[in-house]
Amino acid sequence: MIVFQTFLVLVMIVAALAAAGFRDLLGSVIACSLVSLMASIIFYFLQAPDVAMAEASIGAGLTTAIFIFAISKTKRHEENEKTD
Amino acid sequence: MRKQISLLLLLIVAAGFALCLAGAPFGAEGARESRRLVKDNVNYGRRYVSKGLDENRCANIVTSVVLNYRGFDTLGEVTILFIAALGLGAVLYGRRAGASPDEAQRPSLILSTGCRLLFPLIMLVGIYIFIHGHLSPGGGFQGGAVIASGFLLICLGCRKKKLNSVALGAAESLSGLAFVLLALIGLAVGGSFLLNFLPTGKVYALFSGGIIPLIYIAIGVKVGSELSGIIDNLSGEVR
Amino acid sequence: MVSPILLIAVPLALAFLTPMVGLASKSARRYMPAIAMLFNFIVAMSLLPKALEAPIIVRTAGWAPPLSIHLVAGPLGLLLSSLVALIGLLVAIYGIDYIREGARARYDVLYTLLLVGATGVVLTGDLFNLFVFFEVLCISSYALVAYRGDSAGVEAGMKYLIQGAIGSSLVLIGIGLLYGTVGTLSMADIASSVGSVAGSRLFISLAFMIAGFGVEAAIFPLNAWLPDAHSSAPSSISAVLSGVAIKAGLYAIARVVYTVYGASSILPFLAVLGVVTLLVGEMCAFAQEDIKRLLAFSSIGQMGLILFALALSSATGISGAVFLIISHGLAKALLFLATGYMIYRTGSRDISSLAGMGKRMPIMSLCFTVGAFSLMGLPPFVGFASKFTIVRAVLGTGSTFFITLLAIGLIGTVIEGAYFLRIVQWLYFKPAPEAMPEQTEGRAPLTALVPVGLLAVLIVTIGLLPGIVGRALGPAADDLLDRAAYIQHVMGD
Amino acid sequence: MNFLTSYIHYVGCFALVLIGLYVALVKSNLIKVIIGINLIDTGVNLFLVATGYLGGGTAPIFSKAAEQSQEMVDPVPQALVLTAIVIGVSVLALALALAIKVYDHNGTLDLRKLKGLKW
Repeated sequence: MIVFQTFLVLVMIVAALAAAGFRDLLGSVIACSLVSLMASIIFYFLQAPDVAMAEASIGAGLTTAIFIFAISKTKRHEENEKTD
Repeated sequence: MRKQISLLLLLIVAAGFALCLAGAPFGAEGARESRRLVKDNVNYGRRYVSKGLDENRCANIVTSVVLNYRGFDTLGEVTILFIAALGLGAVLYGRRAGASPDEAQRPSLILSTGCRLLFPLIMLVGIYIFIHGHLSPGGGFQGGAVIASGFLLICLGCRKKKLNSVALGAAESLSGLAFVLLALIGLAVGGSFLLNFLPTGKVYALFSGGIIPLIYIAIGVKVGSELSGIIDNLSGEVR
Repeated sequence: MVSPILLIAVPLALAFLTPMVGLASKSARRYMPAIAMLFNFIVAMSLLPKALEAPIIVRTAGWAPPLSIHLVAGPLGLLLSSLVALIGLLVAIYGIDYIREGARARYDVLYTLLLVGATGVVLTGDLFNLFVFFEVLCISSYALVAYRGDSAGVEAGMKYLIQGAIGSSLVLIGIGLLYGTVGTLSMADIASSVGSVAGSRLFISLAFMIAGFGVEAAIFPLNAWLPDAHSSAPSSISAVLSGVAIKAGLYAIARVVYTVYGASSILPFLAVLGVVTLLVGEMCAFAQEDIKRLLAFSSIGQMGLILFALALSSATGISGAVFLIISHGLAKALLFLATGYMIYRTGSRDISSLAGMGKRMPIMSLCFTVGAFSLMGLPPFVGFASKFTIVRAVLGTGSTFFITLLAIGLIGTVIEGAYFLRIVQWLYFKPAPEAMPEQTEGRAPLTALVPVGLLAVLIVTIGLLPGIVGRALGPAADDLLDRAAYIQHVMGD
Repeated sequence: MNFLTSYIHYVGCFALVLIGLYVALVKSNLIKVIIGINLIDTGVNLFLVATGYLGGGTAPIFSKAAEQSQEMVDPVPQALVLTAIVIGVSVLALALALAIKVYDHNGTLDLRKLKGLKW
């Protein structure tokens, strides 16, 4: 079981790094929702089913939707960093 | 410059956090053998677990903590969501809905029919989750979020539909008022805000837990309508 | 008897009710914040005499204190919540006519909730509950800063939100570390089991909390948001933000440092931070040409002075700090309110555009001058009494360290005098530009003159008779200093 | 293995908080900054729940089958996290609304190109 949890944590960290690294904001948001999803499964393993449900529905679901709405009204790509 | 300062701050936070966690095991696990955990009446969490079932007749101890022992926090939290919904409306107020070329593209019949069929089922699941919040995992927040996801489906699937903002606002206000009034009745009856003044019934029954299910229903309606309002405001003019 | 919890519950219920009232009558809705705050002021004042004898402990859900969330309506809490209600009431009256654009319905609700948040912060006795009300306060102020939706306001709100959100996360980490260590959230219970800040875990959690609350309190390295947010918000909001909101952050720091941790070892550090904040704020204020930015920077300076006084750890020092919180709250609210209509009148925020205001808006200018003189610490006004108490407290400690810091801090006060005198000079002694078209729409209505006038009267009255407040200051200082009594009151025997 | 059982969750939340702080402080795109704040929130929530975890404990929900469970995990941090999740989503929604408005006014989300204020 602990091996599985370790795997989840590793996936979560990789997804967080991806969210930090992606130039494409949409990809970044999807990675972010993957982080929330993994966190929600980890919550379940930590014996917190209430929190797992809240995180899955609010964190992974609604948050992503709100982000996508916001991105659709602004710009999808991060601008180049090389100006400072 | 900003980058260097940020990295410095990051290092400080990292070092501090790591230092704290170094002395493992931390938290409840670390306190397992210590006096604070062993004596039920000293530790918070232990006390709730061992006495909570008798005190509130509420099988889900987390619900009992959220709505009874720490119910005042929940009132604040519901207020915060209310503020966010209002603030979002205030900030986006008067924003011109840009005429978007996509608007002409109507959703296909299959999609919109599917959405209309699915919507009541999602509502039902949401309502089930918050009515059974005191018996099983879940509750007002989770159920409210599920209800909001139903509205999200409507927003995405049938573009023409607009939510009735007056009804949403009324649901928000009235459910918030219901929460405060239930709490104030406790103050009037037993001299203590949020007092569980109703008979608590038998554990595991649907009608148990006194005012806890009532408050969770109010929270469910409130969270559902507020999150739907947020979605409605943000998705208003999807380009 | 009335329970202090009504101070939070009733305005909250009224805020929830406001949109419903708005459906029935749009003009009735404007009065809702004022009604809520009037209620709060009456209740808080009526409870204050009782709280001066012993703190009123309010339990929620019927469980004895450490088990459930409790409010501790001590002298300090009730004194500050009556201040919140008083400023809130006057600014609410001012706001009835001042706010003209934007989503008016939402303004009223958000404004009430901001003050509910501030009241909750000063009354609660539970650490996580403090965080929740702190968030109520912060989130409503983010929204209100951006209320007008203009470019500057939105940007300032965004900047405020980002820094504030990171700060809140730090506070939450601190609370988590503390809970993991002691296993309780009630402040009195934590205080009784912490002993002193010895372990690195406790120290780090304290550091996280100070950093997090410090963002809202605008302590030196964390105050980048304040000048923008306070100057871009509508003037009525700037008044409550400067008069109430930042004080809540400072109160949280003081409560955590003194009551929860009993951490006297970091007080000298806080004193130094306070003086640095004072100097930075005053120097930046001196360089400003924009009147609202100037007032905002001056708030930073005053916060530094209050933090310095709080860090003195003596009864006189803390009474001086509380007194300064009161006097600065009144004076800064007055200045922002008066400025609001002057800006409407001239259409510009430049100090130079205030030329000749003394003739065009005599009452507003007179009140502005009263507020400015009070902030400078000139004798007949309340600012003098509070600053004098602090100076006396520092001399009373007899420590070279604090006296040196005070000497450095006095430079800041001199700078403050310089720039406020400059504004007063513009108001009265510069000829008004003749070419300026006389605008009639900017004329201040009665709803603006009454609060501004009342604030000026209060500043003079308390300045002449400091005993009105003075009686409550001593118990308020003890409330913060005397940990053992606090624990004993809350936990019983 | 022993290290893993007692530390793995803390490693996860530690990494999330740091990555989130890095993104929020260093990146200059507004939406990216908000993503960073979201990551910090998730990390802090994970940390809080992990503090309440007891090895071998069960979820704090009674059922007819297991009337008197021997050990349940601490319910208080879970209650706190429920609150924190909702606070997090509120801040996030408000932040995104502000970001949309900033974009409306300036046509960019890049902090370095916002001329109005000094960031």
